[in-house]
Amino acid sequence: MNQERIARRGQFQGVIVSHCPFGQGYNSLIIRFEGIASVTIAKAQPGQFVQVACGPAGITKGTTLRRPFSISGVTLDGDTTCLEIIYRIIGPGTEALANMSVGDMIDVLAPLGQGFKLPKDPDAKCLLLGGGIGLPPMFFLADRLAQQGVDRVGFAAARNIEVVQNDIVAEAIVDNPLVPSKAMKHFNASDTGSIIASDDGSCGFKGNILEALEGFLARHPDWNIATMYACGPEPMLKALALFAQAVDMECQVCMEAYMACGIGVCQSCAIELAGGERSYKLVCAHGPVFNGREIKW
Amino acid sequence: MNQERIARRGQFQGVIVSHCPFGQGYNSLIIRFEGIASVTIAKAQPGQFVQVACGPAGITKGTTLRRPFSISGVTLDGDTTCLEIIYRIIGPGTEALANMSVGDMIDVLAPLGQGFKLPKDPDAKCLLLGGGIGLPPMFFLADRLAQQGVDRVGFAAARNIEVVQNDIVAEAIVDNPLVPSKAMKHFNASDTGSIIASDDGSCGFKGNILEALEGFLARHPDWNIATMYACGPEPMLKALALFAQAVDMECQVCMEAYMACGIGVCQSCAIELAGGERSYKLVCAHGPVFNGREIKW
Amino acid sequence: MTDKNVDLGVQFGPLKLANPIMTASGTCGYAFELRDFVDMDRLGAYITKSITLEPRMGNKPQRTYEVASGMMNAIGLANVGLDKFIEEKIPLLEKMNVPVIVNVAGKEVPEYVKVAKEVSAQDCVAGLELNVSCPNVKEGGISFGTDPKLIQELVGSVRQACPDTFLIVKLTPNVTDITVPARAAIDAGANALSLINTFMGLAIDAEKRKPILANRTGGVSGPAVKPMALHMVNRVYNEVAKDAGIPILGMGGITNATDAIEFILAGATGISVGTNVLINPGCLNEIEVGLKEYLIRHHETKLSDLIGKLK
Amino acid sequence: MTDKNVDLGVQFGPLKLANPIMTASGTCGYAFELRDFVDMDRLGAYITKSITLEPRMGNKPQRTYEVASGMMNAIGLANVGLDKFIEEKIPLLEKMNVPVIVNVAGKEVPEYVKVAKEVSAQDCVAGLELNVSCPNVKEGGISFGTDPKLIQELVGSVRQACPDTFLIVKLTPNVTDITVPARAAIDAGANALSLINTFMGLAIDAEKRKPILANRTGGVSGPAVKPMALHMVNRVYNEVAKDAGIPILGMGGITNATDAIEFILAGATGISVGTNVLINPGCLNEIEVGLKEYLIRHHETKLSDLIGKLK
Ligand SMILES: Cc1cc2nc3c(=O)[nH]c(=O)nc-3n(C[C@H](O)[C@H](O)[C@H](O)COP(=O)(O)OP(=O)(O)OC[C@H]3O[C@@H](n4cnc5c(N)ncnc54)[C@H](O)[C@@H]3O)c2cc1C
Ligand SMILES: Cc1cc2nc3c(=O)[nH]c(=O)nc-3n(C[C@H](O)[C@H](O)[C@H](O)COP(=O)(O)OP(=O)(O)OC[C@H]3O[C@@H](n4cnc5c(N)ncnc54)[C@H](O)[C@@H]3O)c2cc1C
Ligand SMILES: Cc1cc2nc3c(=O)[nH]c(=O)nc-3n(C[C@H](O)[C@H](O)[C@H](O)COP(=O)(O)O)c2cc1C
Ligand SMILES: Cc1cc2nc3c(=O)[nH]c(=O)nc-3n(C[C@H](O)[C@H](O)[C@H](O)COP(=O)(O)O)c2cc1C
Ligand code: FES
Ligand code: FES
Repeated sequence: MNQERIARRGQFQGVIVSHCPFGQGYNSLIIRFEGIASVTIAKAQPGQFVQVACGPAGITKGTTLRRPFSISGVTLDGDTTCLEIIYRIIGPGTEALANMSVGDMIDVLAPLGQGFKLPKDPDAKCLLLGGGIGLPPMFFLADRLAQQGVDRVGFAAARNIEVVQNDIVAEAIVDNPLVPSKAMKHFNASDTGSIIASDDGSCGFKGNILEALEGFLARHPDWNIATMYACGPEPMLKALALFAQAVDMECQVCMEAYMACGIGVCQSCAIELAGGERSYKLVCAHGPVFNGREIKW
Repeated sequence: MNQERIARRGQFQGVIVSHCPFGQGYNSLIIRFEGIASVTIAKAQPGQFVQVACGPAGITKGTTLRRPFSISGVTLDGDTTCLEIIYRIIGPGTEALANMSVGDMIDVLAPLGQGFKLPKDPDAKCLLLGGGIGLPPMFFLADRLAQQGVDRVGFAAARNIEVVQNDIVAEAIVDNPLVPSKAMKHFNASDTGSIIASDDGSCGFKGNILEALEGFLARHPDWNIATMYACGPEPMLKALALFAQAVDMECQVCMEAYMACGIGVCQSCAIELAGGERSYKLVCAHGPVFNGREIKW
Repeated sequence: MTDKNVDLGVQFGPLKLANPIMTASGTCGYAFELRDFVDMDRLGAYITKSITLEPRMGNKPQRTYEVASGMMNAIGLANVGLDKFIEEKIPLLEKMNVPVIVNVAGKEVPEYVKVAKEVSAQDCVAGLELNVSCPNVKEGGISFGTDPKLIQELVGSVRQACPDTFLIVKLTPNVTDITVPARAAIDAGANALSLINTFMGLAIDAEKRKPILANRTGGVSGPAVKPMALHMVNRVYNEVAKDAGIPILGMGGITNATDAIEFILAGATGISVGTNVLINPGCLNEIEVGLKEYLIRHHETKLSDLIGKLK
Repeated sequence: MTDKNVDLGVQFGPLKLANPIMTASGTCGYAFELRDFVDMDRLGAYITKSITLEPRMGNKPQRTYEVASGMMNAIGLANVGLDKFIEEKIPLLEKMNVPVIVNVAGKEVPEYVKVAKEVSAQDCVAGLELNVSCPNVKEGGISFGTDPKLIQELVGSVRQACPDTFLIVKLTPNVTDITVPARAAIDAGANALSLINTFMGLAIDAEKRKPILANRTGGVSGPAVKPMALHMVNRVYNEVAKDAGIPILGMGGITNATDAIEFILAGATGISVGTNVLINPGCLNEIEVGLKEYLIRHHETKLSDLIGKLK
């Protein structure tokens, strides 16, 4: 194997340096990598993901598929790189993961897939729209955009105030959009103003995330040139992608699919494409980020 | 289910109250039971065993057979009963068990099988012979005999001094047999004098456990009326049983077999009996304790 | 909705069972061996270990082995034989408060017929389950269950000898097309089908370079075989049993109520638990509770409405 | 003994392989997809995904599902089709430093023949693996692999069209007697046998009451099927392949070197890893190291001495 290849992605073992609750039912997991793994993972892009062996490294024994998680942050620290994922505890894989402790070694394939295309123009504007477990890649994206000094607003969908308080969007309640006050932990960390949309208005904007976006765009016409970056439940992505198409906005969506390998060899993660004849792309290899127009909604 | 049946044996969940190394490669695990489980397990007899679900109670998910372990001690403490097993970490089951922590719930079937027949006569003499993972039931037996005030001597087989020092027989080095000094942890606790036999004489008696026994009997002719209780590797049991037959001593052996259920329903644990025609008994239901004469060696 | 409003009852051939849960032959003894761990009165029915004409010692040990998500067994039909069964076990079975089904095995047709006749004559026996997966001696050791002609001969002969007996035929999964033996059994007079028995497997000790089981090969059971078992139950239900009005007893890797529901949706009227009883005997009662919870959660009142309701 | 003294080489038909480790078709891409995770030069041989005449989109998703100690797949032979394979993948395969075997699939005999002919004409292709487990359209969807006559016709036709090609025939385990298709394939000109492909299974979503895979059924693979796979490899070796001098490529649940040794002892000359590559791609290289360690520990010098050495 030559260096160049290793540097693109690989199978790496890292040590868990932090593992703690993140809202109710979610955990934040931070893994530290050294050496070639550190160099490789440091190059991860927002929208890329990792395939995690959800049990102690070395004793997977081939009985369980890996589980895919979006990268929610990457931090360099000298010769090591820390990678964060934020995951919802939902089934056997994530339960096993939740049982792992700081100090444990963990095995990942990383970084995988094609991430978001970042704007080249420093005057670009970016709309970051996340719902549920679609938020973590937005945190990473917000970070990167902040580093590049690109204008950005975060949107988070929530059903109601309980969800907001207990769920992944954490303590955030923002009256005044664009005021980066006590907004969502991660958005806040990158100084990204954020808007919460709740169906019942019990928290933030009353309405769904698309309505919040429409309101925002109405109030800030200069943002109509912005690019949308979205990740979340399919109905939300569909609504956003169709809206973007209607107003001729660029819209990059980060999709999910049931994966086995995550590295493009098993054809598990097919996603149907828009257009006449039935055709598919692979979420793990061609995605998970697609142009909203590409997908058959 | 009526009370009487529940009181014989059952499927119980207890809490781990102690879990620590016992010599090198062995652990002592103490589980506390309450209520009906406490009452039932308090009646356990030396030689009986438990079938342990080697993972957190409630999430066994039917993927792994239970593992059988001899009971090495039972202690009543008010309304609760503590059960101890001492196990060697040898494969996936015992490795999973070793990962469990104090405070975890654990699921057992207990107490199982037929234990040793204890002497009725208070003047009886008992020879307790254990090797390796055959020692734990001997500790329990020594306890009970001590309670009954029956004369007893413990014998432990070890290959050499390293084994003695690092292995289950722990710190015990006894020069003067019958002097219950710093002898084996458990034998000592029940004031049971003990003799270590090591193949190379690097520790205690030089020779195998049968030779140690023969020497002891030669020095103490009054012990020729004793009953032998033995548990350990099959070659050791075979040698002891044949010796007992030759000198017409009673000899109870505690046998092992690959078990699936441990409760007499699957016919997995067949052991071949002495005699002309091929015939079997079940180690889990008819044993694990058998008369040495019954077994086809 | 409360517990009281949900009905787990199923009609299994002539038997009205309080629930679909049965023991799997060979894993639950002859009668009350499990009573310390299981409330036997809460079973739908009790199925015994296989009985043969003569007592059988069984194979040499090692007889079982743990494999990934399952186990292998080569017990060799160890059992007390017909006479001792009638003498010692029937009196116990008479005390059962649920229907008793006796599993019958043999190596030749006359042997099956003889055991079936004597056992079915017992008042406490509600039905027979014919284990047709054993090797047939006359035909050079091939299993009855893999040859539709042999199945027909065997089931037909037992049917003739026991015209009024509720006859379940237990099929082996080691076949190309499970609907073929299923049809053969029904044509010959089976009232119900049990599927599946174990898959043939081999486990090897790489260090000693020899098979782990003394019998070399053994039958694989447990969660590892569940997808195959569900597939076979669903095929037999759709292609044979539904139209024939023949109920299926489904098994293979069931450990909990969700598994049981899956088999029922696939077309099973009853379900048996084998391997998991060895691991968690209490599951036989837990599944009953879980089935009720499922019905309540789904606003259903009758479990029997779910049979074969896989979309 | 050091590393240098042990020889993992095996003679797999006409191919002298540095070690017995091969990729399993369908789990390792068309060429270099795994190179970031696996040192491809350390494989014994590389086997591609199944290629069909026309490009195939594959089945609707969901296409895979995790089951106990394994997975199910119903990919539906999604592949780029012959033309694009020749155009895009052959140039990549030409860069491989280990022998390349191309897996060929189809729905009818002429389709197989056409693909086999074109592919085997490529210089970089050392052999073909015929996947005979796909449904045959003409015969009403039954799988080629379950009918010995169809196997014979198929393999015979390919053999005629490609008289000098190293031809491996990959058998399905969904049969009553695996030695029957094995014999049929050899009689028709197969030079080697691959076994096993996946077991037919069904997974059900109990909440939604529908199959989890869009295709309803799927093929089960992984450690769950290892005991059955070992049994079939051992039977075919003892009853057919050994005397015929035909090597076996064994697979089904291999995850580590011990599993690989078990298949070799059972009679396999080569071994493939499928499901576990999806989980732990690095295992392809780890197994090579483990095989060496085994030989050293057992004071053996040649791995090939162990083939079929099960006592
Ligand atoms: C590209 C991508 C990025 C993701 N990012 C995140 C993230 O940042 N945070 C997060 O919490 N979750 C994320 N997910 C979802 C996450 O992979 C699943 O929640 C997880 O696999 C569930 O596993 P489980 O065993 O706990 O639950 P299961 O009971 O196995 O599954 C629960 C649900 O997750 C789906 N699922 C299970 N296994 C897989 C799999 N191998 N691939 C895809 N879906 C699966 C199932 O269909 C089911 O609907 C992502 C998924 C993808 C494809
Ligand atoms: C009645 C009885 C009492 C026992 N008491 C003790 C004890 O007090 N302390 C102790 O350390 N060990 C005891 N054992 C042995 C113990 O059960 C095994 O060491 C344990 O099952 C190994 O499991 P594993 O998964 O760690 O190792 P594995 O790799 O599964 O097995 C290691 C060895 O243990 C044997 N073994 C595995 N599973 C079983 C099983 N279910 N039944 C029987 N043997 C098995 C295997 O044949 C193998 O030789 C006893 C066994 C029996 C039958
Ligand atoms: C230890 C053991 C013994 C068995 N004995 C018999 C038997 O005597 N007769 C029979 O028809 N099936 C027998 N079986 C098969 C089971 O009844 C059942 O068909 C099979 O195990 C699949 O179900 P499971 O996965 O729930 O175990 C036996 C299975 C096991 C595990
Ligand atoms: C996702 C997936 C795709 C597969 N695709 C093919 C295929 O295209 N052609 C083929 O002959 N076998 C295919 N197989 C079968 C494997 O090559 C192999 O025979 C089987 O999975 C058993 O090996 P395993 O247990 O190591 O996976 C596929 C298996 C899986 C899991
Ligand atoms: S998950 Fe295997 S190809 Fe995408
Ligand atoms: S282990 Fe099942 S009968 Fe003894």
